Amino acid sequence: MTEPAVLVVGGGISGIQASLDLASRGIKVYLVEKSPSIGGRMAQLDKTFPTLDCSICILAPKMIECSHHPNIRLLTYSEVKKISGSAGNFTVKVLRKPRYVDEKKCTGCGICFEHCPVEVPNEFDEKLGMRKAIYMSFPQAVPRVVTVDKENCLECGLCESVCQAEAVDLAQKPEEVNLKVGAIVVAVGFDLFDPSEIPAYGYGRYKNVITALELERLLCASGPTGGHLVRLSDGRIPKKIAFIQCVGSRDIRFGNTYCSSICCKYSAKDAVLVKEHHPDAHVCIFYIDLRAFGRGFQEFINRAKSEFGIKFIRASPGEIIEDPATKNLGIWYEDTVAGRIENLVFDLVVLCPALVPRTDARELAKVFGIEIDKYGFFRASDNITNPVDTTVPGIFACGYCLGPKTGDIPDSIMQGSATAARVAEVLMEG
Amino acid sequence: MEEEPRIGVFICHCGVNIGGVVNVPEVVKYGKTLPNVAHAEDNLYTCSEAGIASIKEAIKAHNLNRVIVASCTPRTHEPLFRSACEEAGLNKYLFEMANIREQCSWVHPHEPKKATEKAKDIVRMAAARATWLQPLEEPELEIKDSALVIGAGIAGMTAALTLADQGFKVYLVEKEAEVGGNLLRLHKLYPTMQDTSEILDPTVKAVKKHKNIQLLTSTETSEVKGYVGNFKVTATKDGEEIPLEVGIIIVACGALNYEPPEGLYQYGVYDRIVTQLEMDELLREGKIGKPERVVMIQCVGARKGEIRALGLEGFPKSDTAQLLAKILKAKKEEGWPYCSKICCMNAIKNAILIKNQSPKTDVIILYGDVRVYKEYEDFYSKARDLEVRFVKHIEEATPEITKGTENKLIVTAYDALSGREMKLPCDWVVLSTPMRPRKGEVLLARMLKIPISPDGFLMEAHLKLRPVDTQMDGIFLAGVCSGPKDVSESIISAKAAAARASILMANKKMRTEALTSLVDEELCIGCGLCEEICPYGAHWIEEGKSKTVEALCRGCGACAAECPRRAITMRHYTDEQVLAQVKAALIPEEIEVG
Amino acid sequence: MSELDLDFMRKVASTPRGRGVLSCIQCGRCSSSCPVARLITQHNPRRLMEMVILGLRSEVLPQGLPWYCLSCFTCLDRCPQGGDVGEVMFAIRNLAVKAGNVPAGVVAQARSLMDTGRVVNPVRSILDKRKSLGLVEIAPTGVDDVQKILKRTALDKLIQSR
Amino acid sequence: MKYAFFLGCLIPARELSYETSVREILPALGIEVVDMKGANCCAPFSIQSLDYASWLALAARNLCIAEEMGLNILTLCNDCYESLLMVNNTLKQNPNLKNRVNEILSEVGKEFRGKTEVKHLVDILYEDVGVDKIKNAVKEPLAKLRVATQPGCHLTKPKRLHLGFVKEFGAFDELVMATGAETVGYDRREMCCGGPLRDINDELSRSVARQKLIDIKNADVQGIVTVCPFCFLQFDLGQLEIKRHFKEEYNLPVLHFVELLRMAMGMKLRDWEIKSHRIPITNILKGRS
Repeated sequence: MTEPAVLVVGGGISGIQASLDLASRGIKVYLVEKSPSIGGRMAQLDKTFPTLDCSICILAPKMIECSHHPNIRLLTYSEVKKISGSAGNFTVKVLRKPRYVDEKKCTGCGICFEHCPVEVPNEFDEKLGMRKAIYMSFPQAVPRVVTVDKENCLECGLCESVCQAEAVDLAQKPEEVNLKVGAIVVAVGFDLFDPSEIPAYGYGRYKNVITALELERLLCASGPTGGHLVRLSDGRIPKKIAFIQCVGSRDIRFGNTYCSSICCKYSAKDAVLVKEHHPDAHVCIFYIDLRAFGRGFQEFINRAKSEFGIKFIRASPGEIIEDPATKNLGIWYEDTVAGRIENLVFDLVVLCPALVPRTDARELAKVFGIEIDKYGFFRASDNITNPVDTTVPGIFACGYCLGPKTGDIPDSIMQGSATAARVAEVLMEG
Repeated sequence: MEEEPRIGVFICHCGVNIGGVVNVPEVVKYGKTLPNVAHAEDNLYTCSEAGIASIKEAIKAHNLNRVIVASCTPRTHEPLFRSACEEAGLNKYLFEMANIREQCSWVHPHEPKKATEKAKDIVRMAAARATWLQPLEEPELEIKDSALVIGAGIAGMTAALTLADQGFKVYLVEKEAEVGGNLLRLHKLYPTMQDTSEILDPTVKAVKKHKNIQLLTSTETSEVKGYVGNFKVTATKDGEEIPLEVGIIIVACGALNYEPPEGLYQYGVYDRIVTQLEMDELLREGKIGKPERVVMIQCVGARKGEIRALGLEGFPKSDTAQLLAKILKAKKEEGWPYCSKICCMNAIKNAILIKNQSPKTDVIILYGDVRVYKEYEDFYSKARDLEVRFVKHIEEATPEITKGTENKLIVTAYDALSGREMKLPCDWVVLSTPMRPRKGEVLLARMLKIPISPDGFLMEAHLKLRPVDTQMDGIFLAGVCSGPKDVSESIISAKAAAARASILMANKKMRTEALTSLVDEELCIGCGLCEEICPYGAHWIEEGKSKTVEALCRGCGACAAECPRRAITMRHYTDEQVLAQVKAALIPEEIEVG
Repeated sequence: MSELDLDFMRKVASTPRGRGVLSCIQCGRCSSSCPVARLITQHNPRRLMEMVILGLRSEVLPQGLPWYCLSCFTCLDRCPQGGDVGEVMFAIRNLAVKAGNVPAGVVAQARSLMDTGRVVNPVRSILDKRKSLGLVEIAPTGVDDVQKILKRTALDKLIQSR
Repeated sequence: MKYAFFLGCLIPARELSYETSVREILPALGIEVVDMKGANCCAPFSIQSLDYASWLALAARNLCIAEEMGLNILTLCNDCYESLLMVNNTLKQNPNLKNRVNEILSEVGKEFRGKTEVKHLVDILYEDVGVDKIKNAVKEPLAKLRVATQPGCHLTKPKRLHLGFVKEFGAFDELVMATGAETVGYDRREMCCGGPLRDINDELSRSVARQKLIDIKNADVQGIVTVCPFCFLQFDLGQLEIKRHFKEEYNLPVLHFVELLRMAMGMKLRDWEIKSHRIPITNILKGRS
């Protein structure tokens, strides 16, 4: 017989959408998320293009709906370890990593992390901000419970002593959960290409060369700088900001021959946000081909140019050189349309790295027994006709783990819903 | 009023979004002083689980019977806070939201003092209204488990099949005699280069033999009445009217390929100037022969009327400078503002097909930007390997096409990257034209009461979060009627629409907003103005009195405003409620105590 | 047909070192990395690629354009498409040579190679110094073989003709 | 470790000190070299620019000689390295070209079999000998010596074509640091010295070298350390030429890496070797010779 339940792996927007659609369809959903909170990449963004909605503000209600929905069971800070069986009848072994905090007792009041003496860089803030060893990645985290990071914990027991709810349990053990499901939805998302692979751009060597995701955190009101866009080298307000497209994408050397599909658009968005923060800032976007395809984007780009005076230069810079004294950055580029080679100096350079498969994508593929494509993303059984089916019946995928399928949020949501439809079909057949 | 109003006020910092400007504690203090306010507090993020929890606790602890959250916009957050109230046993219509972010902190970031005062005003107004709030029951609707899909292109058929496979009855209406839509005209599909029929035929076969699908070809959707769960649709097949009763509607009416007007790029003036779609057909029929050269021009009638990404400051020094003077005079051509997304790949596909047919042919693609997103980049490389030549031309200098000797066409264009004029004798000119919305779409949209977006395509409920929903419950969008998509994207959107639709049908019931109009039959004179004004057809006159169909009413209030006898009140926006709010705004000292 | 003849690009692309021209997406990373392009405006590898793609044989081959490149391979190191611009330059120079465009310095080195098997030869004083230090003798080397090879590749004629 | 020694043209004809230093340090590091009898010029930039087939054949002939010796090749000059490495790998990867070349080589009774490897001295010191072993061999570390390094384009970049994408050249710096000297980063470090265009377009060649010198001067160093004889020429002799044409003096002493290593290993430079530097290196040698 067919198990009436579904496993969704990955609590990003795509996985959330799939879960909600399935749950409201009356299907039992187990939503497994690796990190302490659901929300995924979208939670890290400041605002979304082209409507400039506050990203977490439109996402949070969906996250909370997930945690409240009677048909959804959240398994955060957990990983899928083993899968057996076949379509209609999978058995899944999930490892629940110890939070060292009782999810049922913790109220997320935050007293514990006020007292925790250990400060470590916060992954959620792309390590630009600090968190404690007992922490909640971000204020809107779901579930609203803290997590102890044992790596850095001194086991001083302070948190334990201050917690009125008596939720802290440093002796907690990993726990294995076995689930029976009829279908599986994989939505594990993407990672970012490490720009230090391209030495000429100096990422990692030059403090004021940052990635677009780092910029999102710097722009975000709840980010490490409280939404103040400043230079990491000296806290000064950058007046000249450059965006560089195709850092590691459209690049044969790293095997990322694809276009990441979203960078041109979010750069235009970020550029506009930067202008809103500092109206007198000069913003340049260096691009090879300006890929503003899809609803409203061409129009948005036009506004960025005419209304906000953002400069788009058709160039892929050769190298960036830092002035050791001022920490300003000289960009060598050729304006290919004007046919001139120039060196312009900027205060801040934002690299737009390729979106690449998660580092653990290959092992995950093994766990699920699904194939990956030549880039290392999960392979759809047929890119045109079965875009959300993997190569294994009963296992579906949505979101960016399928590769840059135009890649932005609405696409991830559509794919999430589409997988919900496919799952429903499978469960009906059984 | 049966019981004393006991209002709880929750003021949100929204991180620094509000707290960074407005002095929230001060507003809380002020809130406590307002009449009927039994409790006031602030939260870092009221929408977080902690915030929700403290609302529930406060409702119990202070036995509140009204709740105000002063934070962001009801559009995204009201449902959340309402459900919080319900979970605490409070009717959700006793909740009131005050927007002190979009309407206050975000617009006055530099005037914290005034912003704080304004926030107080907003909260005071909310409290005044809350005092008059009434508990309301939401009407429950039956949802018929049958669907209407309008348009039998690849999206419509996919949506129909997805629903039918889940056991729902589907009426698939196609106004053409043949199903298949735009794919019927396509020869091959990128990037796989498989015959369109490989995908179309099995789908069509499946649709035709599926027991749950009733296919109606050469049929127009001539009338749509009713509302989510109970749409009463009239389909017209050669004069004969077919009544259909369905629970939901999926619109997949597709889009058209933009045909340039005669004369634009000499289209229709000279022979052998065709659109990509026409080239597709020519290639299928092997009618292009062995041309010496084919020139393709991108963005014909697309992305028009924009300032493009030319580093203008740079020009004075470059060769391109002289050209530019000439160029900027260039006439604006008619067209669509958006990028049609699929044309670059289509051009490359046809270029490759031409190269396969006659490798010696020189194929030149004049582009502004090569927008081969996602893995189509490899497709672009493949074309370059086959020696297809991509030339970025200066789009402002609309290429000119003239007749040359020995029956050649001559394209005159400007290479943007080496700044020179190019005269390209060629045998074929192919114009890459965008997808454009159907004209008939407008009528359909009006019938379905769904809005049309500025670019002419049907508008989704939320560009980001609800890409296949519409503002009308029970009506969904699939395929290119909501903007250009390629086949795989259309299929995804179709499956998504089906998924969203199936939720309603599977649940068989749904509740709708209680915010509807209420007619006082005593006062109503049956003049029928409300029936005329109502954009949703929720009003009509029966036995000389106006009737409201709650399920149709969207609570816009047009009728209430129009009614000469003030016989219509809006539930949840009664005159008392609104006037109390207005008073609170204008003469704070005279707030009525309910 | 016209200046914008496909054949020139074809010709370059068909030579073993010239294939890279087909990968070019005109991004300008080569030109903005090129040490020469920063010094003189005549040289711009990206533009040269474009000119090859456009088939401007008569602008590319006869003049100095092929001979500004240092073949330092910075471009080859930076090109995101693996276009190996520096390699394509050799393909272009080979064609320029066939079109009779060779700098004297290049011919001189080639002649020296033909006569002595070396492009650089020691002066008297160095030879004495080597002897005094007991270093291996530096004499013409493999000359016969070199000449046979150049004869076979018909390069000898070109060298003598200059 | 035994190698076929490909000396090239430039070093024995112009930079004896390079050769003598190499011949001194190699045995001390346990590397044995056998001179390649009858080897011809590697076929550098100029020849490659003339004709593809000629380049392959001329370089291949040298590879054949090494094959006959049954040894891998050790080169000192970056141009020799680039030429031989590229041809060796190209012919190994491409049977058709290999046949075509062997057809030409048959004229001179040789056949390319693809049995040898081409290695640059730097690669050998870094990979085969290893930095640690070199550190041990260093008797008199060159403390407080700030130098700018120029490993040279043809040592680092062509590898990308055949050995995959290589990141910057940390290797050479590690070797230099092994001598106790401090290497200082400077702008456009990986830029060319202008060497290939020497005698072909002297003016341009000079301007490129000048740009390098400007950048290096800004880094405030005591000297430049090179591997490639062309880089050496461009910087050493080049400074005199630039003085003549631009009326600029940089006074940056230029040292062959092997000279540096040799000194660190406690083997003094002889007087004529010191004098062979056109820009006096005496400041660097202070208290060291």
